[in-house]
Amino acid sequence: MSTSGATPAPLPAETGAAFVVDVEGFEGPLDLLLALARQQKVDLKQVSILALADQYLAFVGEARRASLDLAAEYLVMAAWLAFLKSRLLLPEPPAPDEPSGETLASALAFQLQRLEALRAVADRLAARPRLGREVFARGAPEAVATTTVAVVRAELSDLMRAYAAHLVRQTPQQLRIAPSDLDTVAAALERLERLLGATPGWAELRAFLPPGTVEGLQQGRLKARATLAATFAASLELVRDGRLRLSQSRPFGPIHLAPAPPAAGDAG
Amino acid sequence: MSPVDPLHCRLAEAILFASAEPVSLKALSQRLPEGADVAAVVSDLEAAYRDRGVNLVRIGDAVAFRTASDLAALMTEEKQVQRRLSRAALETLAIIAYHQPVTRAEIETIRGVHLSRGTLDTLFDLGWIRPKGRRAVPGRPVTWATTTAFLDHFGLAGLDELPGVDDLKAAGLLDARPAIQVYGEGREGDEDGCLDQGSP
Amino acid sequence: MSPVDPLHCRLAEAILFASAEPVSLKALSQRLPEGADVAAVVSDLEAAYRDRGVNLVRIGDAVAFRTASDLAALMTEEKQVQRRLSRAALETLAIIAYHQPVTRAEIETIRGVHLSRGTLDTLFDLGWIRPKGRRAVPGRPVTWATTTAFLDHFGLAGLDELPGVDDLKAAGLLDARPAIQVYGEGREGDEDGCLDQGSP
Repeated sequence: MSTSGATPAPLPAETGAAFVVDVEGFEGPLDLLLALARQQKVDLKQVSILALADQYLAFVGEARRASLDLAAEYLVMAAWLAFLKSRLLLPEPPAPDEPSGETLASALAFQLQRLEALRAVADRLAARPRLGREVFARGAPEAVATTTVAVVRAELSDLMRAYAAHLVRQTPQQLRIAPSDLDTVAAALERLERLLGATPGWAELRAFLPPGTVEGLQQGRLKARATLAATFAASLELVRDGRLRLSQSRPFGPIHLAPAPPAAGDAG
Repeated sequence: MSPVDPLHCRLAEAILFASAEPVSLKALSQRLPEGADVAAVVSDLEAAYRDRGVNLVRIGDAVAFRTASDLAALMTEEKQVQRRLSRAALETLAIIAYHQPVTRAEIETIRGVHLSRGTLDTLFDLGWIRPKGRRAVPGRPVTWATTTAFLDHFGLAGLDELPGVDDLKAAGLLDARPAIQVYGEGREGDEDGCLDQGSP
Repeated sequence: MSPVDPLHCRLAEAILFASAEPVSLKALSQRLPEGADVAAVVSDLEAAYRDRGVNLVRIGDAVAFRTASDLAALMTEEKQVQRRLSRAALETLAIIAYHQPVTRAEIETIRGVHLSRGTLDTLFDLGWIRPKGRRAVPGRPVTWATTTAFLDHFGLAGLDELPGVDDLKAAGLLDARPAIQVYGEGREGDEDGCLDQGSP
């Protein structure tokens, strides 16, 4: 394993080989890494992980320069490889509870070998003479007998399917009730109007939410979020009608509202 | 006996074995390599199989492998009619497996339909379910559970090997995913509401 | 070779010939007369058919007559149109075959990509894989294994006949654990997850 001190393999762009930046063809970062490793034209056991990291980073850099939309997993792998590269190049040893760069590199090499070996045997498996294609069963199974024994044919898959079908069929019944307990804008409007009369000045929007909503929001509950959305929508309606003022001092900051002052005539 | 090409013989043997219908000599000669002596091949096979458990028989101008007629009496037990379990029976079995012990009334409640008389009988006759005590409610109805034969048939070492709902989902069997999940509580990956951050 | 009763041989031959599905040795012995030496009968038949166009092959603990695999090229006219397995499905099948029993997460670890919904479903539909118990780790995930139908389809007598399985084992590549655990100091709960998880 030559993880350090190896001459970096030429970058894809320099090889002249038509290694077009086309992530579409790859099944994820590992697949891409394996393809890049094969370009080094050595046994995977001898692959230079450092060179591989450079190749990958160059590939990703090229893809971003071409404004290709790279899936997040490719970028995560790029970040990880950059980290690995620094580990391999830095002289100082890592903290005792962290694996060394060599260990990480070996692990990556192992993963590539495992995937490549797996693909090789998968191909060998697929190339075997297969029943119904190259090898055949008795074409005319004979019913020689005269007595009939009924054999029920049912596989675990049938059982699972039956239960799954049952579950799928059950669910719409629950569906009917679900939406009804979400707060509506109309309800929020009514609540705001009621509470607004008792509010002399500025107050935070959250003060107008029904009890329990704030806790629900902290837990990310959908019902609470719907209530918040409905209340905000209702407040906008009141602003439109000139009955309410809204204020927010900074993005994502608290929203305050206050009753609008009585109309001071139509001066203007 | 004429010197028949062994490859022709083997190929004819395989073709006749795999064919669902008797094969006419003409069709057979079309499938054998050019110049094969079909009549000789068939004669050879006929002779080779004369005293075996399977014979090559002529049916009109076609040939086919058939079980030796003298064995018919010995093979009587094996006629098996493969029958598929009805949907109702399969679903009932699944519900007993997943909800056991469970009473007839509970099965009907879960499935939302009346259970016809034969369904439990069928499963019982197959040896896949058995009564397992009575429920301590009025009427003391019998509860049903699955048997060891059930586990054997479906290749399960124990009931805890029954794939769970998550596994059904993972296998794509619950693809008609209920919209109810959209309304589920506590979705992960939620950003905090703006209210939580702003409050001093 | 033991003197096998010719009648037993002929009867077994007829039974096996008549069946399209593999017949387990247990089922075969139940159908032969009391005291028949099933193992010897099967060995005799295996030998008798070794060089013919139809062979007796072992599939797990069952046997079946199948057309000789070396005739494959000549049998092409019989070829049925079969859906080609996708790359993902083939690789997933291979991982299940070589690493079984194996969880979904382990499959994803080895392939380095998320397993799409339909993949296991396809293999399951083909009858080639089945759930096999649960792994004793948090979440108790279901593990997957191959079926007898898988062996039958690929003409394997057993899992030890999987191509290259010995080489893979010798090279230590039949380890489904995340690479860092295989290679590293076996740290647990590592944060360098992007290497180890199929779907970061």
